[in-house]
Amino acid sequence: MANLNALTEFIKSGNRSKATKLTQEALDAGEVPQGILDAMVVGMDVVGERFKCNEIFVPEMLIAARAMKEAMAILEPALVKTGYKPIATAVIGTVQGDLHDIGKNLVSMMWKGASFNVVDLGVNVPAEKFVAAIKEHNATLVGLSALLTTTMPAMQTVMDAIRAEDFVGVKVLIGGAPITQNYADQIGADAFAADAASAVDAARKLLAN
Amino acid sequence: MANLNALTEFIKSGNRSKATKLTQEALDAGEVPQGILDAMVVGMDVVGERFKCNEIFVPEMLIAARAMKEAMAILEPALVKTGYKPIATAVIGTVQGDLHDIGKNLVSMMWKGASFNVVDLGVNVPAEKFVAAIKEHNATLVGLSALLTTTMPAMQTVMDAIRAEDFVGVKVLIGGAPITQNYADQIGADAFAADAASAVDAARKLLAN
Amino acid sequence: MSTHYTSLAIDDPTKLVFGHAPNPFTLRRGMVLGGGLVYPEINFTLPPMLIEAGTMNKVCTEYRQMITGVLKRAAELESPGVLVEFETLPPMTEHPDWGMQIVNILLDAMEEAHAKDGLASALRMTPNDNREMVRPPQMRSGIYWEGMLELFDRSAAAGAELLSIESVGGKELHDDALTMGDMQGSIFGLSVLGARDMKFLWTHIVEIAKRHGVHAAGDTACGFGNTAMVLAEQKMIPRVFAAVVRAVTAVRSLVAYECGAVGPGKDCGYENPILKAITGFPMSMEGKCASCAHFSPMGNLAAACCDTWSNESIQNVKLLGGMAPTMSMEQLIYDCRLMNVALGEGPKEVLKLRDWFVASDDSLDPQAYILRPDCCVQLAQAIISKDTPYTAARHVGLTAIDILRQAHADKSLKLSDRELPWLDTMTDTIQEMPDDENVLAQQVIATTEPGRFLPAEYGLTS
Amino acid sequence: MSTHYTSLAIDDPTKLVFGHAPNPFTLRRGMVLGGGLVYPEINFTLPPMLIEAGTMNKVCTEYRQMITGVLKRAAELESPGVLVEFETLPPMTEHPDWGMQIVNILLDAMEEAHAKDGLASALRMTPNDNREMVRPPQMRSGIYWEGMLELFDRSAAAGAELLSIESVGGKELHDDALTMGDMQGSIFGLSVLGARDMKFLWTHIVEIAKRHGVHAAGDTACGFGNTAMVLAEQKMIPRVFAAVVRAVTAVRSLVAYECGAVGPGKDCGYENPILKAITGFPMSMEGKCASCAHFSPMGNLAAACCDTWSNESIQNVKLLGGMAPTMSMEQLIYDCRLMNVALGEGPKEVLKLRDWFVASDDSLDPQAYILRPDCCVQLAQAIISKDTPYTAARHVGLTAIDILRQAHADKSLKLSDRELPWLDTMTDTIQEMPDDENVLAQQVIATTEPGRFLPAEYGLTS
Ligand code: B12
Ligand code: B12
Ligand code: SF4
Ligand code: SF4
Ligand SMILES: [Zn+2]
Ligand SMILES: [Zn+2]
Ligand SMILES: [Zn+2]
Repeated sequence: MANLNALTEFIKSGNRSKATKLTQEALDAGEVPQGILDAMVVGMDVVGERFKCNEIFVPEMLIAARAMKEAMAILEPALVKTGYKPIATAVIGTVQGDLHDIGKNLVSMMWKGASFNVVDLGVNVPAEKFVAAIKEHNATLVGLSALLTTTMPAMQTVMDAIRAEDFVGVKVLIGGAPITQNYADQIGADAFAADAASAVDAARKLLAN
Repeated sequence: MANLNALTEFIKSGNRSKATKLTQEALDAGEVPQGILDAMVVGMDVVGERFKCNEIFVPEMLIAARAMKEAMAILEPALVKTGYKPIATAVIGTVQGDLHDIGKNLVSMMWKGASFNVVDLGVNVPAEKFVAAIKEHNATLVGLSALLTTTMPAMQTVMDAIRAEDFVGVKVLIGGAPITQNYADQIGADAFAADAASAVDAARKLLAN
Repeated sequence: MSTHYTSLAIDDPTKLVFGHAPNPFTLRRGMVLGGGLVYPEINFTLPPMLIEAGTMNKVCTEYRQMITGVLKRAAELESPGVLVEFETLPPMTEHPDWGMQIVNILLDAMEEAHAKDGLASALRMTPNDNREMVRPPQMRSGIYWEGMLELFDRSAAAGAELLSIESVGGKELHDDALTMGDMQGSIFGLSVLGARDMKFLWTHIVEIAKRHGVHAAGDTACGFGNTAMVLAEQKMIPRVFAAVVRAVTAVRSLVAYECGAVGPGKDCGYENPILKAITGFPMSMEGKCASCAHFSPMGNLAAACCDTWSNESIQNVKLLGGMAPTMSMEQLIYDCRLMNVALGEGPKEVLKLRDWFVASDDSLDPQAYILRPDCCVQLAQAIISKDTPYTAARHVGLTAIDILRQAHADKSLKLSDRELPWLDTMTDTIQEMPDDENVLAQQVIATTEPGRFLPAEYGLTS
Repeated sequence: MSTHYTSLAIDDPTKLVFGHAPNPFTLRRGMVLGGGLVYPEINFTLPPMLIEAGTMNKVCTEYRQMITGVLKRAAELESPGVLVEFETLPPMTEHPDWGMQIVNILLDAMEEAHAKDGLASALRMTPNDNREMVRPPQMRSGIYWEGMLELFDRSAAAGAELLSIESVGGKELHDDALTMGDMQGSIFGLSVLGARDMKFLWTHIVEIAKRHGVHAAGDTACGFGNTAMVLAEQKMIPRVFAAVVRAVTAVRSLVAYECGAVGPGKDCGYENPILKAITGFPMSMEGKCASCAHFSPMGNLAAACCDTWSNESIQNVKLLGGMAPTMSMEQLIYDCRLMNVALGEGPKEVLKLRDWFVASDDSLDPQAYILRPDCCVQLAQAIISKDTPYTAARHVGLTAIDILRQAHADKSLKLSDRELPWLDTMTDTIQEMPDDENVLAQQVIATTEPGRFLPAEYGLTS
């Protein structure tokens, strides 16, 4: 148990080498994989909270995320054996015609920190590619980003393409500087989030429904 | 003929007494009523043009309109005998909840100058009152004004009420500071005009279709 | 209970400046109005949407988003304080419960920003004047009158520190006077009907403010002066006409202070510098940052004597950089910072910046011209030299015309050819008006179609 | 063909002011940039809508409405001139025919306003840089490169007098450097990749400008410096990091002038005052009037050395007073009027107003601080003291850090506790970087996942 508290701390401080080392030790000591994972997630949650409260910056958050990622690489095989599945698989991308990706990258990173399995399709992504990725990865969460007023309509195109399939339980969350809740309502997206931090809460809420 | 040119001039300069006197003389001299009317309308058109080109102000335009109105009072009985009907009857008003009426009054005045028969319902006008007035006056043109972002939706209500009747050939023109062509399209109005001067052109165009 | 001003609080034009008022006062969280700093005054409104019982949740969400956004930005930019104005929309005054829901949202957010970021702020409450929802307007009783007073009362009790209104008494005749270019009608609407209504109304508002220990701030002849200004900007009426109307509006707006208001006068009262000279109270003004709400010919000059600097109003729509009210907040703060830097350097520097604001606009528009600080003192003098609003109105109107004529003659103001004849027309009209306002009132009553206004509602007998 | 600056055009900070540039020049309708007047520079864009063959009619209608509205207001307010910037959206550069349709609409309206109202204006053409539409970006050939050059060429032929771009070379690595707080990555992206791309690109643009007798204006490291600024405003990265990135961006943007550009540098290049000190060319700036497009910590300070004053961009939506671009136009004109009044009074007064702009913001934000005119001269000096962009970048970065450290020490700049450690981190990083840029390049190539960028597109061999 004491070990796992320390693991939480190493994730928080972004100490990669200690975090991976401790993960391996915990596994060797026979800790339940889910318990180890929980300890990491607690660490990332704290980091996310600190970021929200303006106590740390993105680079510091990214360092924690990287520590988590490396520790996860060690934990994953054991987790999978226990039948573990990530909370959800998310597909994210910036819509066609649009090259802005910093905002999308931040969301993607926050989602990873919250233990989602994230497939990032990059920028300038056509609707078909979103649909194909949802199928391929059995995704239940889709994130669309648009920064240009003239690529906002491409979100509608993606929505139409997704709704044309008979996906069950696929939720779409949209964001980007020109996007509003109103616009989300208008194109039938499931939710809008104003920033990366609230994108995690919004995603969790969507998936809980 | 010379007489009628002078009549045009008196309308333009807003000379009430001379305009009425000349109208009477022209009638007495056996001029065709429609010809007399045309002479007046030409005068008002010039006034409207001058206003559009920023050569005169509204008060000057109103003075011309008043001269026209008084001359019309003399001409009308004769006109009616020849079977004349005004180009159209228009119903205009500011929608429910909204008290702004200067813009609407200007449109109403310009329409009168263009020889429309205008029924002004005032401000804060509920949808039913518009519908009733259209029926009562056999109006083919409806003008809706709204100046508040929160009374714009009342235009939709009026549109719905009008479309629920089976009026034939009733055209709706909307305007007011917060209104756009987009909004007109959205609520299914027939046209939008940005100011009083273009409200005449827009109305003529609608009625020509 | 009412003061009649017979001398000026500021008779030296070099003392009529931004940031300093002879009679400053302090708000609860420490902001001192007129005490050496100019504060931003932010106002915002709903995007296109309906207000009714079923949409009140959405309405509240909008206001919550707006207030949170602007206060956050104000804290980030370390504004020394923010005045928040809540100008209601008609249903919110008609249903004071709805209005109060929003008042509480605003006050809660302001309290939170104070607790969290140390941001000082205060709320100016401006119920809209619904009394003309019935026509002819019923000015002294009825549901609209009662709803308005209730909202004043409850919002003051809840924590609104400044009470204002943009009252409409007299406007039912003034609108036509404007479009007809009728100076007599304008003076009647403003100084006979308007002033009488103001006296009745402001006696009530001052009483409410006293009861709750808050401040009766001030009114604006917006429906008169700003309507004229907007019409002139749209080239509907002559600019000189709008300028003279502006001078006359000061007579009407003054009544609030005569009844006990202490400022700051409402942002859109471009006549406020004249009132600052008379009363010495701090004033709110708006100019270039209010071009979201209406264009104006004096974007800089309007700042010359302000104590708070406002955006008038902007609806909650998204712009490229963020929500529109937040954009306004940022712009106001930067404008205030510039003025506050000058204020920090002393009177000479303040005067310099003020004179630049003035020089920016005064020669290009007659209304800007008559609102130069020196002209404001002259107009203020004209007003206090007379005993009644009606006599003051005629006198200040003629004074304004003289100022314009003089300015045109010495080429410090450019007037177009089609404007010029209006100076004479207006002079003639004002000179030919009866000296006794009761005579005029009876004339107007006799020649106005019945149902346009109710003389009794203004204490007039017909 | 390219100049290397080894001395400053302005080495006395009191000469680095708004409205005057040592190397002014005159546009076709008589506007003199940097010659004693500050002009408004207006930019506008589409509201939410699609751009495709089927919507081009609607697109054109929007642009026609926007340009007509802003020019009308500028004429009414008697602006001495207007610079219009057309920053294209991606499909307009991809299909130069579409871009040209809009160019012609703008030029026609400008011609008409000149003929009818005597309004002087000129068009700045800014095709957007589509080269990263394929990833990894193809910088020196391909349909995106060709479409861009075609649009430059045809718009210059049609009458656009100033050519600009916000080029993106190096950004494919810089974005991550920003979010990782990696100063080495930032310097590499800006001064190795960025500078190389600029040299290639601007040699072409200058050649096009010469061919048509128009002016190659300038670039901006917007995708670097402004991304950093926006991220800092959103509290994503430290403000001091954004400030140092800004200093380094000057090295990249300078390359345009080394290749023959003559200004005015693009509005959103907050690094422009540094470049004005080096080159003496007029510069465009944006500040409080650009809060429609993004918030910034230097709404006034940004005006200190501007020759045109911009709103960056606003979409065509309706606000209470009119269309949003027209609102921007009015705001810009009033800000320019204020500066022009001071310019009319002489150098001492200009300096006074400039210093007020500076004092308004400099102590509250590190980026504002390093953009004080005296700091700009210091940074400019650091840049020209080195021979290559890479060495200049490291040197100017360290100089900026020193300035910040000093300012914090003598309390002229407030830095929060969590910002402070970043000063040391950045210093260490920069000092530990290899002296030879090729060594760094090989390190980066070796450690970057393949497919992120193509070294050959920057003339680098791997
Ligand atoms: C940086 C930037 C760029 C960089 C992009 C770098 C990159 N790799 O992304 C560069 C320089 C390349 C660029 C290019 C262009 N840009 Co640009 N750009 C910006 C800028 C300054 C900041 C954007 C940014 O990164 N912000 C920081 C991030 C963290 O914030 P964010 O993106 O808003 O993301 C947050 C939220 O929105 C949300 N979010 C974002 N995505 C998602 C997705 C989901 C699912 C969820 C839940 C949440 C979410 O969470 C994020 C984190 O909190 C904005 C200005 C602005 N005010 O936004 C202009 C802006 C978006 N760009 C604009 C323009 C015009 C362009 C160009 C066309 C310029 C040109 N003419 O060359 C090109 C277009 C390129 C293209 N084809 O897309 C305009 C858009 C105008 C319009 N009509 O819409 C803007 C508004 C600038 C302006 N004021 O004019 N740009
Ligand atoms: C004058 C005015 C008033 C006067 C109205 C006088 C009157 N009898 O109309 C008074 C003072 C009463 C007033 C009251 C209020 N007002 Co008001 N008012 C204005 C102002 C300054 C000018 C409007 C005007 O008359 N313009 C001149 C005319 C000629 O222009 P126009 O109306 O746009 O009309 C032209 C065109 O739009 C078009 N047009 C108009 N109607 C029609 C109809 C048709 C069919 C067509 C084709 C064309 C057309 O042609 C006209 C001529 O060219 C505007 C500001 C603005 N920028 O518009 C605010 C404004 C509209 N008011 C506003 C507000 C908030 C109010 C109040 C709620 C204030 C308050 N809190 O007390 C009340 C509401 C009263 C109510 N229930 O409606 C806000 C609206 C905000 C919002 N959320 O929408 C505005 C935008 C001011 C602001 N910046 O905040 N107002
Ligand atoms: S000018 Fe503006 S603030 Fe004043 S009443 Fe009119 S709309 Fe309201
Ligand atoms: S700061 Fe603005 S103008 Fe500059 S590239 Fe970015 S988006 Fe474009
Ligand atoms: Zn107002
Ligand atoms: Zn207001
Ligand atoms: Zn730009």
